[in-house]
Amino acid sequence: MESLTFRHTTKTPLAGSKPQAITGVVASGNLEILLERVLPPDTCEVAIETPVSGYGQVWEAVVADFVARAQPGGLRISINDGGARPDTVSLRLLQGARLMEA
Amino acid sequence: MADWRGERKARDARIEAGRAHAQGKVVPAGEATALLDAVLKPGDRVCLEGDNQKQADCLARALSQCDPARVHGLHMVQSGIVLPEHLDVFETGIAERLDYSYSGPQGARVAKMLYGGQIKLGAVHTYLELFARYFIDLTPHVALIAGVSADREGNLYTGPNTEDTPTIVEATHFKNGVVIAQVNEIVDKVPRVDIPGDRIDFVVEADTPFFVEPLFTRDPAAMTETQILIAMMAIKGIYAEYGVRRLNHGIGFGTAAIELLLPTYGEKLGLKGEIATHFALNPHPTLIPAIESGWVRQVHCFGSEVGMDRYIRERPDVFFTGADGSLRSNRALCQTAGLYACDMFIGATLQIDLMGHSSTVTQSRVAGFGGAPNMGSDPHGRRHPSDPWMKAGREGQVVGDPALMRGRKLVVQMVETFGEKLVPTFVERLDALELAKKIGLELAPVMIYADDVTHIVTEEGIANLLLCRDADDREQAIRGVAGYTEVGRGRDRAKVEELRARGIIRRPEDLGIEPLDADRSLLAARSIKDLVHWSGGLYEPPARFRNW
Amino acid sequence: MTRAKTTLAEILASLFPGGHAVTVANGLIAGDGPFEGGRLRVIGIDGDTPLGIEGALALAGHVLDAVRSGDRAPILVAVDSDSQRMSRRDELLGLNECLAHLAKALLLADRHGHPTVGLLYGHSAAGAFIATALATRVLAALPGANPSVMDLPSVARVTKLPLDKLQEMAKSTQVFAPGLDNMRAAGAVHAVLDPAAPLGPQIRDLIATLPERDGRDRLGRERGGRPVAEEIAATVAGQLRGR
Amino acid sequence: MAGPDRDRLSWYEASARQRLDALLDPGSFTEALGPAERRMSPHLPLFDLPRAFDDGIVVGAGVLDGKAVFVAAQEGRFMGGAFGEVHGAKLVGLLRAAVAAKPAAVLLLLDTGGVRLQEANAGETAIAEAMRAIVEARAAGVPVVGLIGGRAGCFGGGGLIAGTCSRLAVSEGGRISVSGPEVIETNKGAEEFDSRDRALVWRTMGGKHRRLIGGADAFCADTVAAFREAALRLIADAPAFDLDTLVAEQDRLQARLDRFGDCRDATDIWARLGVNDPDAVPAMDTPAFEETVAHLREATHDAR
Repeated sequence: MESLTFRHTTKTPLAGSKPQAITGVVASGNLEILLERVLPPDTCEVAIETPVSGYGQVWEAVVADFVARAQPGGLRISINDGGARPDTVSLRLLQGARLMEA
Repeated sequence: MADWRGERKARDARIEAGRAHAQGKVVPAGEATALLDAVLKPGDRVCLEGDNQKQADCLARALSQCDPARVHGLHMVQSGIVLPEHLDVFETGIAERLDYSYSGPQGARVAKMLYGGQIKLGAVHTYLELFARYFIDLTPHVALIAGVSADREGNLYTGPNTEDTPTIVEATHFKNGVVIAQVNEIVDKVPRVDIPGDRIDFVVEADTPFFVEPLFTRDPAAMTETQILIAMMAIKGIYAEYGVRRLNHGIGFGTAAIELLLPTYGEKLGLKGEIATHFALNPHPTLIPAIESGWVRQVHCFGSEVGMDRYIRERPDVFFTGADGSLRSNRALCQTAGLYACDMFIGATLQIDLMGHSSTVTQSRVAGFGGAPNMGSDPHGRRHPSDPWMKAGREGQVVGDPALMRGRKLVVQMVETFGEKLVPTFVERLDALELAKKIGLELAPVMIYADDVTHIVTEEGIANLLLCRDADDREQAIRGVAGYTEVGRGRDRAKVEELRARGIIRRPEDLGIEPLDADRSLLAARSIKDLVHWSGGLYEPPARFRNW
Repeated sequence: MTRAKTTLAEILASLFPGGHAVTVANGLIAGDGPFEGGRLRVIGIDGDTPLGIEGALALAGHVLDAVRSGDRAPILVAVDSDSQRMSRRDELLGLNECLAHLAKALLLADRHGHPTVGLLYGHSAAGAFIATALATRVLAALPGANPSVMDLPSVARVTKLPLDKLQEMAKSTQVFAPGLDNMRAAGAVHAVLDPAAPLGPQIRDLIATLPERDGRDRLGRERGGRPVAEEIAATVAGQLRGR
Repeated sequence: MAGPDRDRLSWYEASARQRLDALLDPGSFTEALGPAERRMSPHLPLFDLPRAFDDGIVVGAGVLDGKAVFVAAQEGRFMGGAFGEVHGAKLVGLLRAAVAAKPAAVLLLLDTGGVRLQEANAGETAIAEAMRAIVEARAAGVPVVGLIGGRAGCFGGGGLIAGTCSRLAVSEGGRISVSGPEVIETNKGAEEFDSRDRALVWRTMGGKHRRLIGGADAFCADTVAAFREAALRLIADAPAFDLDTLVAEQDRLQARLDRFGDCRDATDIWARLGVNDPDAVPAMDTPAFEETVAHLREATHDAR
């Protein structure tokens, strides 16, 4: 298992006030994402546990694009990965952000 | 004085030798090997019928049991290398040379045997190309074919899976060859005559019905959100954009998703009757909802599909059927239809390089092409206009007199940026080139050459290669939809934004598509069972696709 | 490590020095013998026999007869079985119902005042284990007993891990490794009896100190084979009661 | 995605959380030991396997049509819904709490391949604990209703738990058995059980067969709404856990064995049960199947 953590500063906090959400399932090619509104409003942290090692750069790029797009300020995002492809990760992250905005 | 009838005499002699094992034309299954031992001669060109669907498997087994001392050095000219026996004959020396088109499940063994020198390869063809050579320089001496039933005169009913049979028989019989057919049963009267009896020399009553692979069945339950998103983009960004009515689909999940989105997403976009009305396509079970809701007017098929026969029989306005009611398929004609009468081919591939060349070959597998390159190529012999064809032509034309402009076939590669096990679809260099070097192929097994490809669709967006004006445009357009693969991450971000401004790259948001809307609830059917319901119980899926 | 297991005959002789009416037919054990001034009923499986639908129903029938008699006699469930019988027919006819029925019968007997004691003296596995020995109030074992959920070669096949790696892991990780020690550590087996001493008094003592509630998760924590189960169950129950 | 639409949401496709959201009265669910508490498996990392925040089971309390219920939902896609230490202990804790709290019912949304082999001893023991706790809940008058229709089916110890419930609802896709088809094929060969013949698999252990022989009490279309409706019906009609019930079950199962013990295939059983066209059963839609079931005596009983 490989652990990765990325910390970003955002321009804005994520809209909405929902304290917590979870989406996705840990399964082959899939992942679960737990989002918690526990950080300062200009901070986002993404922590990943993955069984597939050596994809740090890909994760970094996926997370950076997500942060730029969603501006998820205030969120601690925890990912249990089951070997998901980057596009699936992006999709789940966006799904998670939308749940928190609800 | 020249003997103008040498081949004819030789054919008569073969048939005479075979008669010892037959009653009239009928040969019991147990005598099949003896029949082949008698009829075949060393070095013969033999066509053993089998493609990506039906297989003359009883005759394949019989051939593999021939005596290599008597039957050896054969030159196999056949569509598919699919059954283990197809390669066994090369191990025993019964066969020596090979010209073929498709090898799905045996791809890895083919590569190994090519590398080991057990097979002397002519070429890996496309279907039409191989069929064409049957009439020029690869005419079979003996053809071993498969049908559903025959009468004692040899009149052959191929059933819904007619496929390659008429082409093989045409080439073999009319040029002094011997045709041996395996059938599931001998009957007094066949339901319809697909091949007249005078073209069939022997009929072997097979011990088991011939095998057919349900290659075109895609279980909607396995369709992912990413595939649905790509399908939505294709429908809105290509089908609707060009008004594509006449087309061919590949066999992957992406095109199956399109089929299942037509009655839902396509309906919502108001596209019914405007797109996807006429197909050169096998009877995909996932096409059922689109047929039932009136989207699809006509389908011509290469072959049939396991479980679809009753459904087809009840939908003669859509499919080509015989007087007996069952489907009449024909691979050569349907490939021709796909090449000349369709405005678009859309399908998947395993690898795409920076120029847009694509291949399904990996370092250890020679999968062959089947028909994709026929459908997925721009036919320079086409002379009839249509709106999509002309629009694509205009987009691609850079210089020259507009009055002399001709159209372009839309050739769309629809891929996810990563495949199974996080293997990237986009690569700097195709594995096919490595493989060609390793096993000494003169021509690398490229499925679709870059100059034929007009669009690439991924979950990240659509790249319109027609609008690219130089090599840099093209490379960055491809990188710009290559997602998080190394190729994608290596993009020039500024250039990609420029391409987006020029409409060469279009993102989901540029098409008005919200990726989070790509949900399985959009599928007209979410399971095989749903397809059965759509068909009114007429579709009878094979056991392995059932969960009831 | 591999000790010779005690045979059923030896067990019965030790339990009932004055004789008994316990018989074995088709691998199924049934009968009783005099015990502590009353009777001890014995059911079970002998000879590494797989437990199928007929066997489960037969054993359940004996247990329900006992409950119907109202005598509150203790019931000993002696087990040296294979796993559940693996066949299409058994599943077709509802093996899951039959095994669950046997377990329910034992749990019912317990509620009706029959002390239920499991005695594992050989193999047992998977569904057969759950339906018999694990459905008793207290489960004892004799040295040489060999319970498992699945043998390591099968685990290797399912988990796609190399067998030697699993064997290595099994030495330090009790939670998945087969065998009596590990099942004891999980809390599934309460006590290991002394085969050299008479079994009657040992069984009597177990009955005298039957746990009031299901404390297998506590044992699992104490013995280290199931480190967190007790606390997890208690936390969940606590959160739900607190509502 | 839009909010839970229980009429459209496929049980088979939905995740454990989606099933619960749509099954219960909106907004009524409170989770115990939720994902944010991160009580994950302590054992999976040893096998280099990813963990889930909830260890593949969601437990808690909610309201079903105004009635307070306890619920547990297994996630069949995480480790095949299998019982590990934490997973099993969460179920056991829920059931034990039910004995004291006496909700109107406990609903078990079973979706499991059985014991998680990486934590086999813990999973096996937890199943035994759960069965004891189910019996205690039932004896305390709390109906325990199993709902089965997920992709993992209900296998191994899960099948035994199902057999311990007061009532079971199953959909066509749901499978209930002890040994799975692959396990039987691996151990006894493809002649005994060809696991790739999925029609055979479903005839042998699928929802329709279980309903026809009385192995399940309700048959549901594959929607959350259908399961909700079935759950409400079954809660209202749960058999007691007592000697009479078990004697009746003994008689019922023995009669089944006597009557169908020589049958080779489910269709033989269905024919003997009095189904007119047994071969047509797999293709029947829900209303037609319900109609068929209504004529059979064996399917409906209190002997569980």
